[in-house]
Amino acid sequence: MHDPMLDEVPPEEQWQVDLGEVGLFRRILNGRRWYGVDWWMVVISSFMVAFFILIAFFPTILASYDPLDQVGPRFLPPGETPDQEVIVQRTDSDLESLADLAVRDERVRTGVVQGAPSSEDIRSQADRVNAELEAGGSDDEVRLRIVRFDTLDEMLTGVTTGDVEFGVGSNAEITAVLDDYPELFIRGPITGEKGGKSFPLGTNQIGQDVLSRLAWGSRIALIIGFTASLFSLFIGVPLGLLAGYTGGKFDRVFTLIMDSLYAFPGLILAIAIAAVLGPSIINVIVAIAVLYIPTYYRIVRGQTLSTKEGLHVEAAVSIGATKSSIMRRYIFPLVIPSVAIIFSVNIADAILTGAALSFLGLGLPPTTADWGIDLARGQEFIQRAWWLITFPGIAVMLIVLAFTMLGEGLMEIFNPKLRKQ
Amino acid sequence: MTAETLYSIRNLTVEYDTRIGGVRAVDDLTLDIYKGEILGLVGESGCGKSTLGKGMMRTITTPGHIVGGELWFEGVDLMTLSELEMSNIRGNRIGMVFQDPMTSLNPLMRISEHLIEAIRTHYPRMSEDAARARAVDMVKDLGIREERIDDYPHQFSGGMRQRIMIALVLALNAALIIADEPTTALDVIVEAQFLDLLRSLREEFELTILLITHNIGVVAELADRVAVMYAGKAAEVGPVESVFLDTKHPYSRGLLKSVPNIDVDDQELFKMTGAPPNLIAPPSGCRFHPRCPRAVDLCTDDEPPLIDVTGDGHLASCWIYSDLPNRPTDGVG
Amino acid sequence: MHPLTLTFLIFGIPALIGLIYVYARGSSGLRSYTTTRILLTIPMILILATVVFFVMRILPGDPIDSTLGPKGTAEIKERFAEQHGLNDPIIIQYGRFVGNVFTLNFGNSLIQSQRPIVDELGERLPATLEMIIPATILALGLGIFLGTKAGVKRKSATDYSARIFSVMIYAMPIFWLGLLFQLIFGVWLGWTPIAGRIDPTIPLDRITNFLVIDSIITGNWEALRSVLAHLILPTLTLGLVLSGVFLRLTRINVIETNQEDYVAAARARGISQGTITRRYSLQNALIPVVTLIGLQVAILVAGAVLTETVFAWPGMGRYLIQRILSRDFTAVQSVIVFFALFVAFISLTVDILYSLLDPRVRY
Amino acid sequence: MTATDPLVEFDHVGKFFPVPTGLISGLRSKKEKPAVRAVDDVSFTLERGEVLGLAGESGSGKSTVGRLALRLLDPTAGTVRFDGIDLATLKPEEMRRTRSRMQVVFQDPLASLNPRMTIGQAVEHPAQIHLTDLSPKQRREEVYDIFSAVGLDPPKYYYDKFPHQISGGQRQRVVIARGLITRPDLIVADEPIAMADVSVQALLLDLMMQLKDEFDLTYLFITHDLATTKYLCDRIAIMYLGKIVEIGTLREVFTNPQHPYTRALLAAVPVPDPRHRRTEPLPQGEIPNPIHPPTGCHFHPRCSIAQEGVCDVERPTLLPVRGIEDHEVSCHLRTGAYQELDPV
Repeated sequence: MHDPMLDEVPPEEQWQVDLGEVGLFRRILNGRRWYGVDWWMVVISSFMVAFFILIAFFPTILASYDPLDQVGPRFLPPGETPDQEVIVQRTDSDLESLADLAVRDERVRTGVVQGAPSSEDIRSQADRVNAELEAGGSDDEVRLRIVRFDTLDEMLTGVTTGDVEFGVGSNAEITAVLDDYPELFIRGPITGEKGGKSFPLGTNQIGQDVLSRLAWGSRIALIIGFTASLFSLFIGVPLGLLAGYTGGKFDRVFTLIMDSLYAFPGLILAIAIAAVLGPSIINVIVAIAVLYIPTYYRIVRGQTLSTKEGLHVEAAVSIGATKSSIMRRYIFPLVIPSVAIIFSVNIADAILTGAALSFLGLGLPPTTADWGIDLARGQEFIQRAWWLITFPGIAVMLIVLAFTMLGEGLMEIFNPKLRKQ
Repeated sequence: MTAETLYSIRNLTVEYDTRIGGVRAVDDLTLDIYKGEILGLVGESGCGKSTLGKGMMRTITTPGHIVGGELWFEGVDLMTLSELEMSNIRGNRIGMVFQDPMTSLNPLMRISEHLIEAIRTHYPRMSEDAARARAVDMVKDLGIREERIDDYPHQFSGGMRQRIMIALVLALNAALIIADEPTTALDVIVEAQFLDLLRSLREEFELTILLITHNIGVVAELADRVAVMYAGKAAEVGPVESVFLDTKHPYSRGLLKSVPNIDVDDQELFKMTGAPPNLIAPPSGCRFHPRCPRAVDLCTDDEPPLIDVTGDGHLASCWIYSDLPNRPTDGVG
Repeated sequence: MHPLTLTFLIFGIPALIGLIYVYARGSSGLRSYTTTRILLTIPMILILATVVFFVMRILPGDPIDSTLGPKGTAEIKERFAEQHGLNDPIIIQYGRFVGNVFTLNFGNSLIQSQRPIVDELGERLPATLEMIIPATILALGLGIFLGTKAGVKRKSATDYSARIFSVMIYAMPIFWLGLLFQLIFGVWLGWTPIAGRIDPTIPLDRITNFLVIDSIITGNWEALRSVLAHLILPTLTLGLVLSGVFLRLTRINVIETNQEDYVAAARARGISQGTITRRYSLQNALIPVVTLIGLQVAILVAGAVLTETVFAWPGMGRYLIQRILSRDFTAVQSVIVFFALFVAFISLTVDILYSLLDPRVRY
Repeated sequence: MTATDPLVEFDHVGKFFPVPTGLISGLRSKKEKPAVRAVDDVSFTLERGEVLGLAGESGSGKSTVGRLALRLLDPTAGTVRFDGIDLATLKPEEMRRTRSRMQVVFQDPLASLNPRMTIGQAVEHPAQIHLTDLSPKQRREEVYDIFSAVGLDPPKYYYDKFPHQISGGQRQRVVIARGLITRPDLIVADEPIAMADVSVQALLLDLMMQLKDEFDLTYLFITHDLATTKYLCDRIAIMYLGKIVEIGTLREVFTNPQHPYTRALLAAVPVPDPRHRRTEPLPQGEIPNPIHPPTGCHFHPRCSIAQEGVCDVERPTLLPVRGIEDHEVSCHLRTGAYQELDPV
């Protein structure tokens, strides 16, 4: 029985002859009208992917600090200038800076408010000054006697009455009530620097800049994503091609192994491998790569099998082409587009798994600037610092979204079944 | 033969938008189907015959849509009906049979379920048993054993399934059956059996059948009247004997003579030049003029109307039969 | 009754009924298909067990050192090795290990508690299941519902929004979603507790370790309320992420079945769009979706591990992580093998279910 | 390889495909396993320069015969000889060389062309393999000549086109060109025009006739459409459920059909002439399930003249029709001992 091409939408091939010369770029452009959302998905995701790759290569674009240094106070909310610890003293006191106290032989009475971090900050500042003095050869030393007052007002009245020589407190709180104490004025920040730095995404529990860690984190994520996917691609694809084309025992054995691995929860396997190998970026990459070999294997084998059954391969055999040229020219080029699509979705999965491993504490060494680790550390302070878990999470989601949308859009465009309508 | 008209298509135009532009699969087509006749709709792929079938049922889905025209059926212009009113007519008054019997039935539903569902959709008041009884009668009428009514579609052969499709139409006493390439997917002998069945059913149920096919032999064997379509328009319409033996339109002549005929020895096949037209930018005037041996300037300028050449319903859209001075001459062949 | 056996009963019985139906009423094709499928799961489990066994052994890091830590003097280590048969040649250890796998006795945990692992699992498996089951139901319900809506009305607003939702959810790291829910519903709004299975102050005696069931049996309504409250966030987290996967699967399949001839034929018979979507598109689309549910179990289990870590949920996943971090060798092996059995069992049942659904296979 | 050897010879050839069953039944010994006898004890010869039509409905095994002739499939029984050589004895490298002398044209031109190769490359590839003495430039000239020969003018225009950019008819011309470039002796055409439109079919049939003389080819023309065989073939074989039921010259088979199935087929073919009325009664029922074919003569359940105890018991063999040379039929009532029982 025969069924001539009865699709009433006239066969495209006829006017393709005249319109065949539509330029590639213009065809991509007018593709928009036809593919709709999928076209937008691919375009937007390609820009996002490009952006992340750019940041991975040049993190300093966003990161103004080294991700590991402590560059500001701890738990500084995003965008806020730090509430500095300042010295408040009587207008008539001639105390210039902390160093002047070094010459005093007895302890200097310093007023602080009960429970504020000021006592700790002033003491660490004093240590810093003493270290400088000692380095400078002088054996003078700043010695302080910390006097704790219940409230800020009591402390300020203490300073005015001279009960304490000077007081240390939060700049914001003191300036708010300074008018009631005309005799007092704010000398300046205890560290001496002018105006505290604010951080667009705030600082974490050690005082590291969250934004810098995000920027450097993208480098780790992409390294894991690309290398793991390439690793599984270079093993999975050739195996899949060979199994699909040659069939027989080779195919049966490998398919059984790959199917068992495929059905097994990959993350558990990765956890086991990463845990035993120990935290290092190579081990994480190996663990994730092993996970995705079956994915490539299964899809490429399936594609090869269906292509092999195609008439054009049988025709190739009939013209006397060698096995290798059939593989190279008749099967491989038809399988490649789908490998590209799996590759992009696979990178997304690899990054997700990498972040999951570090979140579980099994991935990278704790010091590396990695989103998973930031999320894990952030969870402990979820009540206190919401931004610690929010921004790394958004970063992971955006990069994974970019690669998945790229894969999803391309899959929709290349999938002949869906294009039929 | 001034029979009563069952379905009258007036200036129907259907457009598909493809990546490369809008395509008029059916372009301003006017055609009447008389009550109780078998009208053969024949043409090559891309000529719009299948679209016409779907258009008559208003089941064209994106990317196609009906741009204009009227569809008069039993005194009502179907274009004015709401989707709900239209779905009452579909299946109940107009039935459709598709090409590939293998995929036209829901694999997860038994044959009885198909039939009962169709019957109760249009006659909700009918009880389950009554519907089943009617289904059993219908199936027996079409030569399918009663005990097989509860089997699943995959348990039937191609020929059997096509009969089940007919049963689904007849179960609702549809007045018009639109059969879109009903025999194309069948083997020669089963195809012949199916054509005999259609002929006997037409008598028994006074059916009107629109037979859409590319197989010119099938049309010659079964149709009372035939309409030859080319590039979305009707090239020639008329009683099957006068169209086959006294062909008027140059395209129909070429088409009907390029089919191998098993009854003719040492046959000389007619070889038509050129290829089907590009429907995005169809040729000006008569769409067949680039391939027509008789074409003159008039043909390239304006479109020929459908003229009644013989006076008794044998129409052709070709300038030869107009009375214009600069019309093309009709050397036979 | 040991909670573990109870859990096997809850799952085992329906699977057994399905199996009996297949062998009683199924066609010969179906029977041989099922026997093949069952025979195939055995090598599958064997392969996984072997992979796990050797992954543990050949990779660097001496388990005994890391377990006993610095205080492990030479002869303590020797006695410990002897006691756990770690000195026997590899082949014998492997033989014993495989024997254990098939007799479901996992030996004892290597470290301090030395409790038989089966008891440990008995406590933790019900916890994991209590979260996985509602999550899967949510995922299936939401995924299939949205997937069908998107598939039927292709290139419409619902289709695009459903696809954006599914891609976003797919890209959402499950542990981050958990943290977000904790932050929003736990910390800011304070509607739900953010960790653990039950409010520690409420006494509840454990019978099956399925706290929902236990609190119902013992009529302890206050405990029930607390248990349900604790269940909300983890189920939502795991359920939403999984629903993205089912949504995509259903959508693609519904689109494909919508293009089939039998849908056009039904429409030409005047069948209402509602019936067509339900009986023609969805039913046929569900067949491939059911087959793929078996494969999604792997994602489900992986998701559970992460959700348990975020919500401090004392389930199998968290137990595995703790055991790995504390280098408890045999426990890790047995949990992983247990997961393998769980995955193999589910995909086998799903396959049988698939063959019952599709008449072309049944007859 | 003597001059008188037929180009293609099938000697009691059989091809059986095992029916896929589960693991368990797979373990049973090989012989009991049910197998579909796609081709069952087929013998015929194809002379040089001849066009043999192989007609039959679906499941008749005609395509399998075509693939066996090209050794795209290996026979389960019997031998296939090409120009006197038993193809089974050729080593893979020798077989590859022989392929230049036998080419194939499939039904679906789009599916038989590699979508990723331009049609110029597709046609040039066989030349690269077999015409090794030509330089790349000479090879390209060769492709241009073949393009013109099959009516793809101007050749340079078509060289860089992809299959999806040309029409169905043009694609089939490319497939034919690919077969001709190595100047083969045999072309196996499996439903070559079935997917084309009526007008294009006529052009392709004419092209094939013209190329047969120009390149002195031999065709094995496989089709389900008997009308086309009448137009093209010298001899015709009718196949049913894996067996040849009738074989003879075109005139003989069309004017004096012997086998009931052939007569039914000829009667069933729709004739493009409204005055035509069918005379022969149609057989009932449909083609039986190939896994469990009917006993004796496979056609007996549907045959109007089947005799109890004869047709349903013994398997008929292909025997010459009495008094006529070059016309054989496989029916008890038309040849051999039971001829006298013939009711007609």
